[in-house]
Amino acid sequence: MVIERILIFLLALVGFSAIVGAKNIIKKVFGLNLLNSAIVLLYILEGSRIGEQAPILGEGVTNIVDPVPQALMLTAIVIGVCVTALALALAVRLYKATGSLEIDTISARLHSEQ
Amino acid sequence: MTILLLFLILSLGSFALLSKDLLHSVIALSALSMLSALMFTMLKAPDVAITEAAVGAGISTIIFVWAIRHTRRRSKD
Amino acid sequence: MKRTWFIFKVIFILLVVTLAMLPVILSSHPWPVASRDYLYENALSDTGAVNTVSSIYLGYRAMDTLGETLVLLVSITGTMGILINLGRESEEEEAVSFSLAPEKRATNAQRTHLLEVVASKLGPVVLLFGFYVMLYGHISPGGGFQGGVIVASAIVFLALGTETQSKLTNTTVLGRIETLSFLVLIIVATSGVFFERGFFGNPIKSGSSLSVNFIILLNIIIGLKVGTSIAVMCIAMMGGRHGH
Amino acid sequence: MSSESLFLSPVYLPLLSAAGILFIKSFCPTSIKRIAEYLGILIGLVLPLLLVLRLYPIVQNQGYIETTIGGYAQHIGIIYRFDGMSLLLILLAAAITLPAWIFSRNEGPGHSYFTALLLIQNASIAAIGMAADLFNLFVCLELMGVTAYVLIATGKKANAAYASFSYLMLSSSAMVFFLLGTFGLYNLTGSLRYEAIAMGLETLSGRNQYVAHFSLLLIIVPVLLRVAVMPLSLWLVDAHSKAPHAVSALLSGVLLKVPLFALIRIFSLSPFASSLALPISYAGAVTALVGVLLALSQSDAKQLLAYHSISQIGYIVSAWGLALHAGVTTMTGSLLLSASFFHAFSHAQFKALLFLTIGKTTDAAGNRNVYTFRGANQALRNVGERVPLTMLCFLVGALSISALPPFNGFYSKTLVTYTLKGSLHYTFLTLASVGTVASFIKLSRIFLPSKQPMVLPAVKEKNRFPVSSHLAFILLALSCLAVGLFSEQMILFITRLISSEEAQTYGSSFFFTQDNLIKTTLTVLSGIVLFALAVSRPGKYVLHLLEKRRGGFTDLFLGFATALGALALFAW
Repeated sequence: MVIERILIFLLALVGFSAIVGAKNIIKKVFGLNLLNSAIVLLYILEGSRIGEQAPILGEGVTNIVDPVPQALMLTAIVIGVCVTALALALAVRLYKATGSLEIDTISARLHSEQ
Repeated sequence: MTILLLFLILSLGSFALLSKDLLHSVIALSALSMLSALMFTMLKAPDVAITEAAVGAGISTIIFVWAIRHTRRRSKD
Repeated sequence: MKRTWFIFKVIFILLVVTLAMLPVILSSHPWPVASRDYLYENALSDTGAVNTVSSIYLGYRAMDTLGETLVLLVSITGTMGILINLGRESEEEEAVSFSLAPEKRATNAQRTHLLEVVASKLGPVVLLFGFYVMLYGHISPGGGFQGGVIVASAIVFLALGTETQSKLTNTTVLGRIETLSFLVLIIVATSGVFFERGFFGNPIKSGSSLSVNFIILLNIIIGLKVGTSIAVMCIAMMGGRHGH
Repeated sequence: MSSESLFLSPVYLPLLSAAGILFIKSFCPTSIKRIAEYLGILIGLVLPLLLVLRLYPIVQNQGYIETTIGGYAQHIGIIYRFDGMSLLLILLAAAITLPAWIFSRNEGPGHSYFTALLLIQNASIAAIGMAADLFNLFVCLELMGVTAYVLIATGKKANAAYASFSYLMLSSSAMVFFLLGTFGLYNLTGSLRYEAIAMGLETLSGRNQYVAHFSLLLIIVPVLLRVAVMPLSLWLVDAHSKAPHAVSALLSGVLLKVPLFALIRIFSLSPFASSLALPISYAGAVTALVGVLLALSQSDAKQLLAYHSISQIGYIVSAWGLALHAGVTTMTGSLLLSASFFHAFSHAQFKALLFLTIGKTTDAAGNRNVYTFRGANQALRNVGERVPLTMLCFLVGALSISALPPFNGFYSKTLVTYTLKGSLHYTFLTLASVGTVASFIKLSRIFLPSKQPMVLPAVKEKNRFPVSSHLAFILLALSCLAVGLFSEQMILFITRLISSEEAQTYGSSFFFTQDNLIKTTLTVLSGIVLFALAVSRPGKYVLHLLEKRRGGFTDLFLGFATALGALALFAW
């Protein structure tokens, strides 16, 4: 149980380190994606600690898992992909403007333009 | 079993960030999404699994591929 | 020197974040059961949906779903705006076209016969499946959003597969469906106000067997909205495609 | 209509009109489209405000109105609670959005998508002000954030895309931490409702207490990030200075303050959270001083204004933090909170005015450098302005922010500093107001006539100065003046909404005491001295060194980590 959480935590950490440390802006967006999936995994994993059946009521269903985190994560996944799309569009725009994907080069070129 | 899947997910994620070819990273990420969808079904969350499969392996991949086609495939780090 | 300083900064950030996150992630508190038990007892009678996730997603917490749809709308608007700007900026790239007129389509060169046959045959099937997922969200896994995404991919298949433009892959038509369904979604959400049931209230009396229709209706509208808007975005992206 | 549907109208009416605008845009020809936009603004922005103001007596008597969205059981549904602060936030948003929208008709990104985005943003602001549910707050904050990213990215230059990208990366990764904090609290208490969380947190013990503290921390820091208190404020400068002018006005006028006042409810969840208010208020006081020093060192006009936003946010946050430290329900607490909101409101007005006028002026001349740009009036006349209204309105804004009577800035700043008297914050804020005066003398120099005849770009056609810009300027300038003149009623209005107790009146005899006048005169004089120092040779050297320091992308996260770490240390 603790091992699973630590693995998820490592996934989040890997994602966050890419956001902070990667030079390539598309890799930064990858990192954001990973960070998001780590949190989704955490919610779903912990939400299924109670109960044994999928939360679809029907004949013989008595012991369902907690459906609240699942519903929350549907929203979170969608918001995550929206932000990803926007970030990538911005990244493409930055590339077209500066001809580079490295964050430092982009920033330097934009500021020298001023 | 979940531990194994999580381990795979973690290594795919690390691969996506370490690979110098961004297209490989995208494929790794979409595989990661499929694995998490598998994990969600095992964890009794079919709704989330469908969403993750449709969104993570579907739309995100399309957008990522689009972005990479418009920019450069190689990454320096 | 600069490089070491950079690495030092990154390590510091990661360390702090680790310290802040670990107590929450490693907390050993047992998962609460109160909501689960409440939903097990009441979800079916409150909203009429067998799928409890659906009854939360479109019933109890429909406000979140509305917010999520709005986030999608705004981000797709922003992405499209940037796409159109990109198209304007590069004059030499005449291939950038959002109307997908066949002669202008940059993808033509990359299309193969195989892709056309497979995509055009697969498209309708996927479309059907998308509507199935959309309509049966209240009793089985799935729902408006998921179905919408599948519908979007079906539309993309059709756009890839057919040489000529059909009504289904015309971005103007899709855009119209999108705005129409968005308007209907907001009107349906507000309708409760006039039925004395409050914002996002189910205008159909709860407890009756008809009350689930509200969720089905919301599923269809959200599905159409999501499907068309994502399809418009993807088609615009494909139209602007040109390899290096 | 029941009061429940009445107070939710700021959420659904803007959405309805946004949907209507988009619908008409895609179906109908252009002529109707414009009418639809005007109608949409009327229905989505003005009407809900009027409806909500009708609830004023109810809020004053009962304190708040509560409803569950969709009429489900309280236990599981999303609760929206309308109280005085929600009303004030809706008022704030509408008061700034309207002039900004009018300005954008001719100057900014004035297409119908922009109008729809503004309306959606206003709906999200109203929802943030009312939500009493943690996850719904997350969704609304994300919605507000996404609209902000998109609005910033509508700027024509690639700089705007960079600003938007870095804000997006920082803010949305911070929101993931917010989600983690929500996870922690849900795990501990089994609910997302504020009341249930507060009750659940009381019964915790031992190690779980720590988990609760860290979860709260993970929730509070991302929200403070949007407010831009000092270590978290690096993103603001780029975002505010690169965005289109109308958007800049909105960003610093509304979007900085809404999360701050929404945070009050989260702070009331646990006594631990309110103990965090004190360090945050100290951070605010430091922010006020450092922000103004950095503002003084800028050469870019809009960046100077952006640093000023940081500095003024410092004022607001320090009063706000002390208010929460004292407890919102106590006498001092509610007075501090009212002062804080009053300053937020007047800052929104004059800063929007400044951003719009400076934006218009610098666009007319094509020069944003404060050191080289002179003869702004000539440049404006060149684009068709007959009467120097822009300069007059700019001066109103500059006098307001320098806290001179009879404009609103004088009253709000005096009230804030009065309530803070005797604390360490007072010293910081007094020093900061000296810097404000100095930096605005520096900025006002652009309206001096230029010595050499301006080499003006040849005007292609005889264009007329857009009436809509003047209308927006005059609207904001008059409201600055009006809030100043009717400050007594305004303060009464705010305090009555914030606390139910009998409010004290602060008339002109309170503001125009000998002490205050002497202090204002001294501030202005020392501002002039500081300005003289700043333009002297050594002063210029120091300021140039300060300006050179520009944070990179990683530094944004460094600020985030520092804030998180500092508050975590405090929690221990």
